[in-house]
Parts: sequence; structure tokens; C-alpha cells
Amino acid sequence: MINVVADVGLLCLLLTVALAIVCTRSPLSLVLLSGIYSIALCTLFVILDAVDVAFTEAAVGAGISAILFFAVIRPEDEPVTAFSWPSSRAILLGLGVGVLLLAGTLDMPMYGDHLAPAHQHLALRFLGQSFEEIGIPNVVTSVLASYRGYDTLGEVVVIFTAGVAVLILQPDNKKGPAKPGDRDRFAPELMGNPVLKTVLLRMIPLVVLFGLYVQFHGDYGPGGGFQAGVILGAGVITYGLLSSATRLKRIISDKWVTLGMALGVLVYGLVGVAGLFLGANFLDYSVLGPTQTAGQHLGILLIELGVGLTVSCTMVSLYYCFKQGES
Amino acid sequence: METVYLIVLGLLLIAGLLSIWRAGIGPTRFDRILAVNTFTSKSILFISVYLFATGHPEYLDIALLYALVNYVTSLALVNYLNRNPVSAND
Amino acid sequence: MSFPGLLNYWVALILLVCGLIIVMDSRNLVKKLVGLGIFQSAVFLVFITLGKKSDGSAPILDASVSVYSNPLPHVLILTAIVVGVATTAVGLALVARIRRAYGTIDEDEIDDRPEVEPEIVP
Amino acid sequence: MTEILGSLLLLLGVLTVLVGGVGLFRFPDFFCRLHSASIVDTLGAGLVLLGMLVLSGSVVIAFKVAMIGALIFFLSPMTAHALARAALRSGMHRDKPGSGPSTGGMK
Repeated sequence: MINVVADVGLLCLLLTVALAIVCTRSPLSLVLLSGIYSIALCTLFVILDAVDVAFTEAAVGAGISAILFFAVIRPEDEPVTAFSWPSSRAILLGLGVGVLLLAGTLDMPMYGDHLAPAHQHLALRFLGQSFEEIGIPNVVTSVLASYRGYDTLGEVVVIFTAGVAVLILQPDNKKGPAKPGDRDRFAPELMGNPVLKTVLLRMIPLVVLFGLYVQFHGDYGPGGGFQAGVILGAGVITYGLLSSATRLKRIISDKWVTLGMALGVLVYGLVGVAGLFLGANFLDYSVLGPTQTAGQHLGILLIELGVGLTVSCTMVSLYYCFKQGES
Repeated sequence: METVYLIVLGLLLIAGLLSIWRAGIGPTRFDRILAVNTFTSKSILFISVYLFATGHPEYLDIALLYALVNYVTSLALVNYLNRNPVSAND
Repeated sequence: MSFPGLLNYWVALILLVCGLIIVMDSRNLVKKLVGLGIFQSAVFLVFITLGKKSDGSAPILDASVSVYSNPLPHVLILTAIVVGVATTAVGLALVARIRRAYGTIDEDEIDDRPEVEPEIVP
Repeated sequence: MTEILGSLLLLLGVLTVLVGGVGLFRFPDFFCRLHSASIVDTLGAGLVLLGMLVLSGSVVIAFKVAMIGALIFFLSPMTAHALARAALRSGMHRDKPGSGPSTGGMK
């Protein structure tokens, strides 16, 4: 009962926000509304039992997307009219697609159906045997890191590639005239404000600590390398927002960040290759330790470290690139 | 007990809808960011109460994460406004 | 327990159409990226709904729980979210680059001045 | 006993949150809305979390609830402060007393 009420209520909220986004034209309002959208979606994921997914959505939606969007939008993009309906052509085309998809949904299993095909073969095996085979309670982590480790390696490489692509797209700042005096000072309003300074500078270690907790607790509760990487990145970026990107670069230089991006992927790949040398398949961690579960534990710990390193360094690198594009 | 949880969740949903309304109509950007903030705190409560109601309070980490990183959006916005000072009124 | 039925899929469908309309209709590139995000989240919603079992709980093994939801869609979507933000970042970097080249991020204004060479502007 | 106390706190807190939400929805200008949204919301969230603290069975969960409460208690007023300052700096002023609440919106 509670589950159904919460589900329907949140679906209504999601629809409201989505319709508001369709009609809004101001980029700033769009970014804020998409923040609300992300929070509502995350809550819905909790209702639908996907705590790990909700964790990721929370970290991404609250921690990083707003920073990226605010680095790109400008006040001169603000339109004269704040609201406008989409053109009738787009609505008609959208409705056509919607009707086709509606016909497709009629064959879908009902909400929460225990007999749905998706719950039968693979899911039963994962839920029934993963504890003997992998030895960690969080089935999502064991599927992510071990059963589908190859897939996750691909995802990490995609994130790394995206980080490299943004690095390539950033402006070549060496030729352009830098304004050192302007860019090398603490943001005056933020740091001159004792309330913000006192509270937020103390938040950074808390966020980083929480990120490490998520990283290492991911085997037993919701969490893992992806979430931890985003949280750690957000914690580091907070310092950049409070002072300036230049100051943050003095602590963590962009070279180290780029190196970390690559190193994470390398750690992941090397763990897989180590399995090959010890006589098993690529990314089979069973042979890494004295027993099968010990090996799996070690392997998952290492590859989650690699994932966390790549994701957090990519987030910081994205921040640096966008800051550079801004000046 | 379940009735109490139902009432609490329903009222939180209504309060969330009011926040969304304010975020949608503005009229100034500060109203919108304020609405985002209150919506976040309502979601923190919603997630926590839901987890208590379904007997899985061990997943409170999600609400904790929101409470921790809620400030990032406001900070990024204040940063943006400082970089691009414009006259008031949206 | 048959009330929500297919409602989740229908809402996901409307969200998907909303995202599609935004991407087709808006001329502002940042709004297009927000629309892409909504489109993407509709797909996430379909997957996660498929994994839900009624009266189930999150797939983290615990002695006191007997029904777990399906972990497989969670794994797929978890990585998709992070990849989604990474690709959004690439899109935003492209938008920033377009702004440097054309001085605007509105497609109509860009179409009005096709002769600008992107390499000229540093 | 703890259940009744916890439920009462939850209901009281959520009613407070709702009042804050209505204030955010109804008040005529930004600073009024800020007042309602930040102060009332912090109180309501605190009450709800206090209720959950009463209901939580174990120390770990009580600690997490207390942690969320502490974070909201510090961060929510800080955000309100930062917003109020940013709004003032951008030249927004409280409506003139004579214009009354019916004018709606900021100009």
C-alpha cells in the first residue's frame, strides 16, 4: 500500500516537472528544474528497490550536473519570454511516437509481477548463488564487478574516453592572454562571507570521508566505485568553487588528475590480466586469493578502487576543463 | 502505524508539489533555487520516512548523501551569480 | 496489488515523448541536452520498473528478507547514469566550443551566420 | 509508547513542513518566501527526524538520523543566508509596505 501510494505520487511529481521543463526557456530555470527532476527520480528509484541506482542518481544529480551546467550557461542566453509551448509539429510527431510506444507497453508485465520473464533465469541464479560464489551481500556489486566485470570495464573506458574528449575540446589557454590577477584570488563574495566559509570548508572533509565510506562499504550496502568517485569529485570541486580553480590546481594539479583517470582504467585492466596469468579467464578473480571468495573479495576491492579513481579524477578534470573554457 | 506513515508521505508529496510549482513559476531565479532547496529537504524526509515505513532504515545512506551534497547546487548558483552579475528580476 | 499495473511504463512513455519534443523543438543547445537527459531517464525508469517485485526489497542479502527485486537492471542502469553524465559533459563541452566559435548557443542565430570559420576564434 | 511519541512527532513535523510549503507557495515576495521556506522547513525537518530518532531501533540508525538532522540544521540556514545575500546584492528589495501583499511577485 505504502509502496503503491509513494510510487504513484512520485510519478505525478515527475510528470509535473517534465512538463514544466518542456515549457521553460530560460537555461538557468532549466538547470534548476532538472535538479528537481533528478531528485524526484532518485526518490522513485528508492521506492522501486533500486537503492544502488538511487545512490548513483543522488550523487550525480546533486553533486555534479549543476556544476557542469552552471559553467556553460550565460546570462545573455536568457530569453525575453520565460515560457513557451513547443510547436505543434513537434507535439504531433511526439504524439505519434507515443502512440506507437503505447501499443508496445501493452505486452509488458504488470508492476511488481513475480512471474515476469525478467525475474526468471539469470536473476534467480544471481540471487541464489552469488553469496556462495562471490561472498558479498550486495548482489548489485557482485554482478557489477564480477559477473559482468567485462561490461563494467567497458563503461569505465567510456567515462575515461568522455574525460579525454572534454580535454581535447577545451580551449588552448597557452596562447590566450591570461588574467592572473583576476583568476587567482579567492571568490570575494564567497570567502568574504564568514558563514559560508566556516560551514563549507568543514563540509569538504565530511564529504570526502563519506565518499571513502561509500567506496569501501559498497560490498555490504548501497555504494561502490561509481558513486564514491562522484562524491569524492564533488568534495574536491567544492574547494574549487569556494576559492578558485587555480588554487585547487595548486593542490591537485591537472597533470595528476589526468594521470589518475588513466591509472584507474589501468588498475581495472591489470586485475583482469592478473587473472589470465594465474590460469583463469580475463577478469576472473577467483584465482587471486587462497580461496574462491577471498580472491573475489580482493578482485572486487581492486577494481572498485580503479573505478573510483577514474570517476573521481574524470569529475575533477571536467571541472578544470569547464573552468578553463569560462575565462 | 502504517496509517501514520501514509499520512506523512502523502503530506510530504503535497508539500513537494508546492515546491515544484514555485520552481516552475519563479518569478525570480532566487525563488527557483529556494524551491529546489526545499524540495531537496522534503525528499530527504520522504526517503527516510519511506525507508522506516518499509522496515529498511539501513539504507538511510541515500538521504544522508542528499543532506551532505545539497549545498553544491546552491554554491554553484551563487558562484554563477557572482561571476555574471546582472540586475535583479530574473 | 494490480493497481499501478502499467502506469509506470506509461509515465515513462510520456517522459520519453517530453524529452523527444524538447530535443526536436528547442533551438537552445543547453535545453536540448536537458531534454536528452529526460529521454534517458525515461529509459532508466522502464528498466528499474521491470526489476521491481511487489513486496520485494533491495537486492542486498539479509537474513530477514525473503523476496528480493531483480539486481540485473540495477547494474545496467547504475553504470548508464554515470556514463550519461559523462556524455552530457562532452555535449556541454561541445556547446562551450560552439559558443566560442559563433558567440551564441542558439541554433537559429548559428544558422544565420554559417560563414564564420570556427578556427579563427581562439 | 515510543511508537505514539514517534508518530506524534512525525505528524507534527510534517504539518510544519506543509505549512512552510504553503508559505512558499502563497507569500507575495521573495524574502517572505525565504522566511517561510527556510525557517519553517528546518523546524519541520528537525521534528520529523526527531520522530524517526525516537522510532529507530538501533544505535547505527539513530546515528545516521542524527547526522542527517545535524547537516540540515547547519546547511539549510546557511543556504538561506547565502541566497538572501545574493538577492540583496543583485538589487532586489523588499516590496514597499504600502504596496501590500496583493501585488504579487517582485519588481
